[in-house]
Amino acid sequence: MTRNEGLIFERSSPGKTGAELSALDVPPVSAKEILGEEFYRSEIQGFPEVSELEVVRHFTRLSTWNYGIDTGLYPLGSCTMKYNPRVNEAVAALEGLATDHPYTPESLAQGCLKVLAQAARCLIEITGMDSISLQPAAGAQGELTGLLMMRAYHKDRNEHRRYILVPDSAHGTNPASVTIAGYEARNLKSNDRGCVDLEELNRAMTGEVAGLMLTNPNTLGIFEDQIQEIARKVHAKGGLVYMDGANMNALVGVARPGEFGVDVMHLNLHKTFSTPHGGGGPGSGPVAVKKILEPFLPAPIIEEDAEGFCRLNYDRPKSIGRVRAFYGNFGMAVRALAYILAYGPQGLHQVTEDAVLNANYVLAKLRSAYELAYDAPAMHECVFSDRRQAQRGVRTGDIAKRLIDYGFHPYTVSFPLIVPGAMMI
Amino acid sequence: MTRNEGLIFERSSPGKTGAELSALDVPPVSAKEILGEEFYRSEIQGFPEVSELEVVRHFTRLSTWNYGIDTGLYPLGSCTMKYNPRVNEAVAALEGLATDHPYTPESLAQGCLKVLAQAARCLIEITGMDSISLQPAAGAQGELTGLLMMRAYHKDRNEHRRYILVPDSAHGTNPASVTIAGYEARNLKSNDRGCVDLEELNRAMTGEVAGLMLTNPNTLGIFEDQIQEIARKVHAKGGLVYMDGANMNALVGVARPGEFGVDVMHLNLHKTFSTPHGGGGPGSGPVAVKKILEPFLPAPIIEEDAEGFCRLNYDRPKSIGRVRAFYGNFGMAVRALAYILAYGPQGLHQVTEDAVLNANYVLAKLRSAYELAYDAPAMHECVFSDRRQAQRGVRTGDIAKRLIDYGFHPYTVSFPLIVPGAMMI
Amino acid sequence: MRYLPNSPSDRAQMLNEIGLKSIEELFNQIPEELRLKRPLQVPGPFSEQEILEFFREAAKESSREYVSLLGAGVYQHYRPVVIDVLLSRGEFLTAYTPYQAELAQGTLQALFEFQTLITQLTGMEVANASLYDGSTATNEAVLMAMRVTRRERVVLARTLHPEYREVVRTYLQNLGVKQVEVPYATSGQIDLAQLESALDLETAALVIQSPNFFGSIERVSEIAAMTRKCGALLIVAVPEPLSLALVKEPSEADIVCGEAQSFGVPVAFGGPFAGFLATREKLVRQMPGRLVGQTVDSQGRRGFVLTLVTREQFIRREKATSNICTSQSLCALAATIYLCLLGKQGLKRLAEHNLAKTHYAAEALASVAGVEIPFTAPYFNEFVVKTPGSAGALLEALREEKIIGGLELKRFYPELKNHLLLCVTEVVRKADIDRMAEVYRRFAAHSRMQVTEGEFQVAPAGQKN
Amino acid sequence: MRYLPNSPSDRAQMLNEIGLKSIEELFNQIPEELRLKRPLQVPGPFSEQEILEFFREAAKESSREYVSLLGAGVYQHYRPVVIDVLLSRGEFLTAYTPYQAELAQGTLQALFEFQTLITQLTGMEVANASLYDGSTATNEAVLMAMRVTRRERVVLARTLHPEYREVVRTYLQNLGVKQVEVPYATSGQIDLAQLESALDLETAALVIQSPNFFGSIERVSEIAAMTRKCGALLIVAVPEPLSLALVKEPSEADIVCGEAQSFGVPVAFGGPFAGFLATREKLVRQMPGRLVGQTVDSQGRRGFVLTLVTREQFIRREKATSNICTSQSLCALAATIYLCLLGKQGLKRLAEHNLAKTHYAAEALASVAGVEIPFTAPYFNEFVVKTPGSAGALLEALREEKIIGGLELKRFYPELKNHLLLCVTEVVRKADIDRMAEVYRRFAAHSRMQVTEGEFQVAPAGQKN
Ligand SMILES: Cc1ncc(COP(=O)(O)O)c(C=O)c1O
Ligand SMILES: Cc1ncc(COP(=O)(O)O)c(C=O)c1O
Repeated sequence: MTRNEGLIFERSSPGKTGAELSALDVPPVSAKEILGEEFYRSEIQGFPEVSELEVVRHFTRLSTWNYGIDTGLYPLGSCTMKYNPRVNEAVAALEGLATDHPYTPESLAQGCLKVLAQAARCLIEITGMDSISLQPAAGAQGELTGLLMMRAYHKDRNEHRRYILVPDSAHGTNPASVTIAGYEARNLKSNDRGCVDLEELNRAMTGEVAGLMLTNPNTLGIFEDQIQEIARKVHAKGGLVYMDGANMNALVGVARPGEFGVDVMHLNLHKTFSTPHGGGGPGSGPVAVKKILEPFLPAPIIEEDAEGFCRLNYDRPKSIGRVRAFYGNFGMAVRALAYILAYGPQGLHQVTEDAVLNANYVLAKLRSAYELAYDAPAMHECVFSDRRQAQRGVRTGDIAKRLIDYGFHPYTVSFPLIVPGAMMI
Repeated sequence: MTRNEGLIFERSSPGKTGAELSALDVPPVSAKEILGEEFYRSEIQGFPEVSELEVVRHFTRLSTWNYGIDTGLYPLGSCTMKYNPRVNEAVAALEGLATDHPYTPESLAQGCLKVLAQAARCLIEITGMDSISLQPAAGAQGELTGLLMMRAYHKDRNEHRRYILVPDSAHGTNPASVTIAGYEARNLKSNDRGCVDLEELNRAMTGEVAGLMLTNPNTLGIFEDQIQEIARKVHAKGGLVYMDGANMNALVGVARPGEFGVDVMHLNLHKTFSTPHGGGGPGSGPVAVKKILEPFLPAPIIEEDAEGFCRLNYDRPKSIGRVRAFYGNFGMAVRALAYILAYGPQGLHQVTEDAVLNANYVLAKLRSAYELAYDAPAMHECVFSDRRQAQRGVRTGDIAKRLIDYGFHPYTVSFPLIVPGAMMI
Repeated sequence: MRYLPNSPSDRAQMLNEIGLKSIEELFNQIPEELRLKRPLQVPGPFSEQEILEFFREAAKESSREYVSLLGAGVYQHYRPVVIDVLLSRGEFLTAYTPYQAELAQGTLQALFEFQTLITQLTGMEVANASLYDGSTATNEAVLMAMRVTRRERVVLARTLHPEYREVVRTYLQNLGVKQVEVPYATSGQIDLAQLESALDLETAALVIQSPNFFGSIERVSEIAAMTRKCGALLIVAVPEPLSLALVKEPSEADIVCGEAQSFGVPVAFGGPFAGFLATREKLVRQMPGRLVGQTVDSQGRRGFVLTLVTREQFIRREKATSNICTSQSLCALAATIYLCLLGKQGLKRLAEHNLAKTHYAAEALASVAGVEIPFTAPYFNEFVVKTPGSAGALLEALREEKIIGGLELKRFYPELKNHLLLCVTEVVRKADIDRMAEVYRRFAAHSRMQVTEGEFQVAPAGQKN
Repeated sequence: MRYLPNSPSDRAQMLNEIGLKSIEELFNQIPEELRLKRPLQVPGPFSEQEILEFFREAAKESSREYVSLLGAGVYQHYRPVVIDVLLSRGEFLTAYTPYQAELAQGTLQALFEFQTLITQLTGMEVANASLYDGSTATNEAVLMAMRVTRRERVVLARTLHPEYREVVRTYLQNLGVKQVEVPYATSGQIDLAQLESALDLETAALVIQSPNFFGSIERVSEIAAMTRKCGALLIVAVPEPLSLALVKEPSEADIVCGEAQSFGVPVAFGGPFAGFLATREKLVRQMPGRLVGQTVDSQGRRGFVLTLVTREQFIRREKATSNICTSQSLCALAATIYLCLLGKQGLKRLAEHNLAKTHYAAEALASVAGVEIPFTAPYFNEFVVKTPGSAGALLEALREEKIIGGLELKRFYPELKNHLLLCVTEVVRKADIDRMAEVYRRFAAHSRMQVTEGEFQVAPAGQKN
């Protein structure tokens, strides 16, 4: 259906409104008197004036211009897009969970605190790490938080290291976070299998390097099978291993980063744990750590006593401090927990199986038409190159737009950067 | 966006499901044993097996093929389509209102009963009638209920009348209801103003006629200004006046049928009172009556005592009986009441003003391009004819389809029947 | 006002363009003496918050804190969250009746799927796109059978829902149609001997319900054979169609009608619900209500339209098969979504849970001395209990434990004093059933004591069988 | 499992086409010794019903039956029903970040409208499409100011939200940036004399909050002049932007950042919220986060795209203006819908209601002997109260009346013992304010008595000023 829709401001006409207030039950006041000339504002210029009907219609019409998981497949690599269960939205909206103020006295906020504690417990079990903070608001903030903890760790040992190694296949947020954490990013070239090159690592991993930031499975959808060796090398030089957990969807229930040498990692609840992307957030990027990094976690941390009473512990002298006000995107933790509960242990394993199965099926079906960037079995995603098509002048971007014509959302275009004309599915 | 979507059955594959049950907390049983071979069914052949994701996606995609008030204007005559406030849906879904069973003991169902009583009170005030039943499930059932009450009234007076007069401009449900009520419909020709012809009425209104079924404003959007005279003539012959209240949107707060000779009428809560059309229902068609018809209302009726306690009174010896199980479409009464409360007295008047203003504005803007069926100021709707366009072979149906091409829902096509090539807006 | 998209200046400008000076002039058509000279006496205006507060207050005065064993035509089942999410999409919720097929393919295809699901459940060949509810669907089935057979006598089982019978009676009484009721046997099913004699060559239709009002499953095949013999149509009403996931479909019937409320439609104090009506292909032209058909557009693509509209009142007016116009599409859509979610296996498992819980409850109660399960026929999720003493007093005792213990049958069947109709769906927990049985036990012991002590008692516990 | 669209037979067929024999083979890449050999120890699987029950139980252990006077960066406002209805549309809820503009015009246009609304509210020229929250937006503003000025010293008002300051500290400590805090004056506003001496030519930015953490409105114009003099940028944080409907916009600032939670985003125990950041046109290239711009397609039709992405980490990697990627679009959408609904007049009226209730409450409390309102600057919907006796004990007393009486300030300001920060929005009723004042009165009387009787008391009521 044809739908044109202007800006909401264009529907505005003086005197309309889309919301009315209950009668004021206290005496009215003069804002001008109370605030005085200096502070009083009489009008927000340009602000819209429209009815409720027009608001509903405007945003309904706008929404029809969007693509979403609910309307079709999202064959995006790197950004796991999965079904966003509606019951998760329902529980996140429950009065009590959606309405408790973050400064509610602990004794009156046990419901929220227990949800956080339970979500934390599940995520620790899934990653095989020792402790976790749910404070970071998205993956990139998780990265930063992890890096700051690495920094605090080294500082605590009176070491001052300057560099973080980042493979060239890494997501752009990795090097960006490195900079904000006060480090310098050092590029690590991938080998011909698309993985970390051990030789390169040997060369690069010096005493000035604080650690390695690794994505596993990496952004090519390949499991870094030498991860133990990699970790050993990093640890041998006093460095730490950070894992970008954006691709945990390929591992849940099958392998645990805590068991292959990772010291600190983040998860994306809006990827692996089904919280909706919402057109670009909100997300949540919990950071899980090994014991050695625990003292440095952002404060507060949640502690549950033997009777099941939960408390926020602010007494964390070595903590890096806060990375966000309050306790992170609580509502996302609610949804992630609901997701985990819905599946249970076997179910989560099944999800991982299906993700890897689907990716390999796509790989098998498309490899005759498109060139594989690296010929390896896929984990949860696979990366093709437009090399063959490019010979006739058709590039990855063109193929993506053509998919749109057919009503499909395209794959991830031109990422990772190490693959020319990448088509990441 | 291009969206193809097959039947849900085409997505089915054995073993999938979109809902799982909680663990059974009683011992399992063998259905085959309990029911025996004679009654046991092993399978529903052809039934779909799909996941929750597929159900969400299927119906989301289907919905995008629909037009609704939330996506655009509905310039339909006769079927008042107005904004369906979302708060009405929220209150209808409240636990307690959405969950009480109709056989809940009265003392535990006061909330629902009070809502019904309050809605009834408001509708009586708006119509100026004396009493009301909320039992009929839609307008057509309201008509039938009213006709059966007319029948019961005459019978109670030992009269046996056979005919109901129905103007030729009437909606199809009117004559259809007449038949089901056991009457014969007699067609009443309209005069050149599109209204009831008093001469015709004089001729037709005999002692064998049970009553007149009138729509006011009529389906041409014209107020029957001789309504008092009409009623007088019908009453003089012992007949009753039924008013089809489908067009009450033009009268709320401005004039009350109870004050112009109407004995019985129905309302469409899904038109005048904003309950959503839902792609063809549910609706609700309350029937309001004057005192003389009260004994014949469908049982039960709701009574509120001085303390505000509500009871269902089944002791109604002259009642026509039930027209529907339980108490009608309760959920629609909730919404209609919410609508009335939102507006209040002035607001309801404003709605009527706006409806009539909008219709007259449309009339003024289009009269140079299209021929008016009857040249009179409009109430809440106006009817054009395609006469001019038809000369070049373009008919009302074609104009309607062209409006669709532009993303608009067309007007009501080819109704009322007395206007050739009607375009009812 | 927040719902109205005209601003004061819009109004002034429109009036101006029409050439009027005041809003009042718009109403010049209405004779002065007919105009209301005062504001309506209704409450309001309310803000959205005030509306919510008003109805939240009302919702408190409800049975929402109670466990309920009520069924009797309205069933509490768990409603998956997805249903309301999808129904709340404006394209479904706020759409008009799908007369303009191009703008309503979503509704039309969904209703087509509804019709298909209903035929699969009922074993019929065609189904319509919904009627008001189970009671009126049953009545429409009766009227349809009269049109088909051109006969004017209808036989109804007494175990057909009493309110359904009342609705049929209301409609038929004006058409001069003779109605005969057939009693039930000790099994709880229709009395076949009596049925035999009630049926004759004038009979347009026999209407039974299965599972019937007592929960007993009727012997549809046998009854169908008897009906067929005299040329009448067999109408089977199914107010609890979840039963059809485990109970043999009434495929020998001529019309199967019923109530789709069980499938994801809220209990909502009795409505809105969604009636259904399914029949054989050859009777489709006499079928009431709307029917969606599949077709192909000019480019060969599948599409859906309202079909056989010539039966309907727009065109046929007084000769229409029914006067129904607006029906219950959105509720039918809820049922469609529900059935798709549950699917073949889910619906069957759910029916098994209902069966298991119901039989667990029946056994728990039957184990109480003085309690009897009077009827012997197999049942699905409803059954009748004879109480040890006054049913009313027992219900009171249960209510004190926050249990609504079912429906007193004497309301509709005076001969069944101290009989309750109980329904046990998946939402009733074992713990609640046990709690209920405990109340029965205490109540029975107390009733016995009163007998022993010769005290006054509301209903004599000894008065059994 | 109900969320998974592969059936067992689908899986078998897919495996077959890939040429594998078992699901295990899919994981051959992962070294044997790294594979988890046991099931995860997490609860589940839960049915949908069980999930609802689980969280409903949790939701019971909450403050939902309490009246709350908490504000301090998170504000309870009434949320119109329409917001969640629109957010629940799958096209918004389940959409990806709008990199493919053709498939995301809905999100893009809505975010463009969000940006426009924020500029109108703040008096700035450009705004981004959301950051994580108010605290990180403030931090991003600081980092941005450092990029713009190429200076490495930051001055923060002590009346900036303590948790915002903590976040800034966390980020800055690793970059070796010097931070200075400026105390407050007796008015509750920043101490201008102290500020004067804190600012110098090394200063990248001054960060103030208005209304500040105590609710006091800051003299932005004066402060802006002082900041400008030394070439630093003025950052104004606005955690309660509803104030901007009545309080003069900080248009003299260089960056206005804050929290849009007040606009229709649930309190939700602290998140998800939506940070905003607005600035002058000329600084846009240093602005962090996404920016939606208006453009025109090949046929001249208006369209929207992510613009200036070259600042972002996809392309700039370690040189990006920020590492933020996924932000808070859906919350920004909620705020957009909210602001459109309220509109110019609605927002102003709402702000007036907040003002009226807050001042009613302040007067009600101030009328209690022993209670003091220590700060003198004008305030919007928050103010500080000095309690008659122990603030902790008073909060306990209020809690017994189901009132959460505000935030104890000593938690963040040790010098403000027995001071509470109270917030009174439109959702707090007069009756509740009166009830609260009554508790204060009783409590004050009791405290005085204890003094008179010379008994032990937690906090001496006489210890005033
Ligand atoms: C591999 C990888 N790392 C990090 C991120 C950043 O996560 P977020 O967008 O949640 O900040 C993403 C996703 O965008 C990603 O795919
Ligand atoms: C004038 C008129 N009368 C009666 C009806 C029938 O009402 P319903 O569809 O609610 O049965 C309608 C609407 O369809 C109508 O427009």
